[in-house]
Amino acid sequence: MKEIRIHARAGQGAITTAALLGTAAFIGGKYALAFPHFGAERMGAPMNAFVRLSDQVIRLRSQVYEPDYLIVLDPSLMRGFDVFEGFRPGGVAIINHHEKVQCPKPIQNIKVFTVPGNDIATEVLGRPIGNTTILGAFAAATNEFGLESLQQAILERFSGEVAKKNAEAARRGYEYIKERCLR
Amino acid sequence: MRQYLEGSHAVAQIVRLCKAQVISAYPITPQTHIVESLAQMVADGELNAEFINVESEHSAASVVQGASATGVRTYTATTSQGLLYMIEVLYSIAGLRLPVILTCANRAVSSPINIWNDHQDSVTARDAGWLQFYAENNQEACDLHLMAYRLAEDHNIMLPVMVCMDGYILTHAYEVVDLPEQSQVDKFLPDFKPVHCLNPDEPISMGVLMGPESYTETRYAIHQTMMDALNVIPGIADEFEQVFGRKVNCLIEKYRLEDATQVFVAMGSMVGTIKEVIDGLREDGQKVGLLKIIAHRPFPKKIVYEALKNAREIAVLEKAVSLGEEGPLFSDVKSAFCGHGNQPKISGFVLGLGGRDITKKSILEVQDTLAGAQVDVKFIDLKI
Amino acid sequence: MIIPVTSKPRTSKANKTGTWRSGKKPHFIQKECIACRLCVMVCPEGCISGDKKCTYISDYKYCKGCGNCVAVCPVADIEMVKEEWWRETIS
Amino acid sequence: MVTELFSSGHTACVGCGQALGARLVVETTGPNVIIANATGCLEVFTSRYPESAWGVPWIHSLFQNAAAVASGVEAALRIKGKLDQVRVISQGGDGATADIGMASLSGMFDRGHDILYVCYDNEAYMNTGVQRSGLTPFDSRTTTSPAGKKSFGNPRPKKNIPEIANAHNVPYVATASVAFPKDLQKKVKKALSIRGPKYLQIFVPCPLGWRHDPGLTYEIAKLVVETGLYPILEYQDGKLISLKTIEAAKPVDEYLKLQGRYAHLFTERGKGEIAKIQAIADSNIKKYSLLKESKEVQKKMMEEKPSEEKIFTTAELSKCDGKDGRPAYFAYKGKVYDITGSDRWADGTHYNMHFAGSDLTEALVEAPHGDEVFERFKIIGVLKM
Repeated sequence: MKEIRIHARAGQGAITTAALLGTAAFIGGKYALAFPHFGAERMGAPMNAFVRLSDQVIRLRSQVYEPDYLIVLDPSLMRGFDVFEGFRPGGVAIINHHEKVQCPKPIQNIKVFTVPGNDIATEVLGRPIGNTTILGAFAAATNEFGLESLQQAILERFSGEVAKKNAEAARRGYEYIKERCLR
Repeated sequence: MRQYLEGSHAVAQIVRLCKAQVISAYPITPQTHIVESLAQMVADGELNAEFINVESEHSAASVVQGASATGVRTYTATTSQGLLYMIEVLYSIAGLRLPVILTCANRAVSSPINIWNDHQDSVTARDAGWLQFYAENNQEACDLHLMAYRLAEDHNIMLPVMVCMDGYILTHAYEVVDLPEQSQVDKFLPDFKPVHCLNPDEPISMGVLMGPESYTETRYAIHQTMMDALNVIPGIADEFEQVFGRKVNCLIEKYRLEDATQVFVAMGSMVGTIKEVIDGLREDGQKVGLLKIIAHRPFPKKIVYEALKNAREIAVLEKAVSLGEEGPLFSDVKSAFCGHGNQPKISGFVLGLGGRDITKKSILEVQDTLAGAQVDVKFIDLKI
Repeated sequence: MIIPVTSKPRTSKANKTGTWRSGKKPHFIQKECIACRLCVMVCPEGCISGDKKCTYISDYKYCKGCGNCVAVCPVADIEMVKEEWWRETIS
Repeated sequence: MVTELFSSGHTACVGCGQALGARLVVETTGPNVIIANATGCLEVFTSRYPESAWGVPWIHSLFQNAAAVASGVEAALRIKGKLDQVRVISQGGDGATADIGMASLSGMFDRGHDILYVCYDNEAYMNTGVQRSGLTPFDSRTTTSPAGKKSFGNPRPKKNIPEIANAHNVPYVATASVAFPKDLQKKVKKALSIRGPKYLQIFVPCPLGWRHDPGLTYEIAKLVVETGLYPILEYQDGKLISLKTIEAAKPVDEYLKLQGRYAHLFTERGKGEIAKIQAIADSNIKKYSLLKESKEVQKKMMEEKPSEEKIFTTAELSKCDGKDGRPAYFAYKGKVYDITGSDRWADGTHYNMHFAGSDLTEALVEAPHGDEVFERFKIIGVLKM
């Protein structure tokens, strides 16, 4: 079983991102449990969403304390918050930022990919919302599910132009990792 | 058909498939996604129902009381403060023998106000004459709603049913859920035929004044029906399996109990976490098992005893406590051993109140305490 | 044993909501200001202060960057500016 | 000075109108007040343990009983003989006031408690995620009155709580908007000067629920009044004593198009619905005679104006706008002042907000100064009613 923690602010679509990730894994043949850590959060306040992926039914209901994967949708969160808490050795982190980010703690053979999700999204969607781009990058960096599963999940969730553009944004995120980071 | 859905939306789909005709809704976190998706279905013409936006939970229960008394299938959902506010109407609905179905998206109770999960709300309503089922996951929540409608409208029962699912942990969790086809539900769930209802053709008076000479028997009748339900449920569960092709447990579920000496007893979503811990302990040779209670009312006392009688140490874990005594489930489980020899050690544990996370460590702390002297009320993960 | 369900007054100030800004903040030019105090009145956080003309400023520990002060200023003496949060310290 | 009665650091959404409204109210009441607050956004974003934004004694009731809890507070103060030093406020959102709390509100009015009830009207249940309430406007989209193939959103108009309050013979009833903060604070002061139950309903935009830009809170709170959709009224003992007039009613589209909750109306199908909303605005304008030059308004508010000096009609006054060498006059409470040549009125405009040739009676309420600044100007006539 793999555990994922998503960091964002309320209103930035962390739950939709978790649900899309879960749906993509489900389409790819896995079981997935995606759930928010809801507080009485107001728009703008920091919050988390969690996902568990596995080949069997997922029963563990607690929050994620030692994530295998990290997704940080809003880099400004990293100012007052240790997003890398409990990050497992060998883990993979995807940070939505246009500047290089280092993990401040010495954890063995982790990979930290920074992807300019918002910039790519502005090109493709016309708005700086990099969630689906980051999911594309996640797919490429972790191989938990294929790009096609993710795009199908996006097409099921959204409709019309928004769906097509987000699917394209996901592909761009996927390519960004494949070309830049994994060569 | 297997789908990947949020728990609230899965339950809303089941209510649509069961063709509820009058739905009353008053918003309260974390129940809102259920009534919101029902509202959208009605707005899009996918569900032919009257969707009533009431001004409070007291009225939410009152609206479904009126509609059910007029012979239509109803639905409402609430939690926490809303459930407590409508409790007098819940007693009235049971007394009138109206088959209303209510989802409780379990949440802590004020004061202080807390919007996260525990079971303090629904246990408060356990004496009201409603059947109460607790779901471990969203598949079970869906199946229990299907069973709820069938049981409530069965002329041998004719009692309202409350399906409890943990707020946020289940209502807001996206999981794989197998939703049935309309044809399957229509086969399993016949149209609602009321025993008595408000109808000018036969203008009866309902909920009349009954004095000392006749009131007691109405209570006896509800209690007797609850006991009968214990025998009716298994039969309907078999029918469920024939129609939907999978088992549904409505009373209890035994997990690795066969040779268990140490047994955990619990309700709701924490059961999943306990099963994970049990598998780990079994791997290093410990004889540990779990008894999941699904029906808290009627409480299946006999089969609980049969399931636990060989255990040496029993830990009852619950997300509620009757302040000034002990956990309500703990009291119920202990009572199952009355009149039987060689009592095992039974300890009561309270955890997960107000949404405090129940981790594997919490369960192991329960096991360590269980090894020691018997305790009635041990708060786990206490910060004092 | 009593655990009070109470909070002390004004303790919300411990919660620096300035970190909520994401990319823009109000900049008080302090040139045209006529001290009409409309900005003070419409700030949802109540974190703008000043007394004489051209002395009004927002407390960036709390300002969430909503921009209503910019909308209300009759002499356009406040403008929204991009905020590079890497360098900006929320002191 | 950073405010001490409602401090920063509360967790309201960016641009929250309700936070603004609550701050303006409590800054006016001052420290000697006890607040009973219903469940809702305001309660949640100001009182997350161990913090509180309140600088006054404050208690969270439950959802439906703020007015009843406040009645208890008032009774206790009354028996302790402290009711003239410590005032009582009961407050909640539109749902807490007009739906679930209606019974306890009516009870409080009926018993005549010395309590100011403040309703922050953001037109839906925002704390639970934008569900329909009794004050949700017609055709506005919420999650329990959604737009769909067969629906344009909320099918019912807003309940009229001010008139329900008047029907209880409440001595003071008023509506306000956070776009007119001085008017709002003037009404809070007036309410506290009166004994017995008082009702104040404040229009407070909600960027999250109405899906508008957080920077537009002030603008939207102004536009709703200028379109006639939210009459700003003031009653004493059931009689209308003041209202905010509208220069020329702006079409409702200007207000609606800024908000995502009305986006579904800006479609082919939706056009007819916008006309229905315009009709609501028009009926408000007619019913409360909100338009500036409608005669009844002038007469009702200015009867006692006899004078033998030069009489100016509105038309004559509007010519004296100080432009191209013309004299610069303005009217205030029926008197006409000569401000020609004043450096603050260069070519007839004052900080590009006010213009010579017009009646500034109402505008002065929002000004940062009182009418003492007019003393140095000569009164040269009277405005004809």
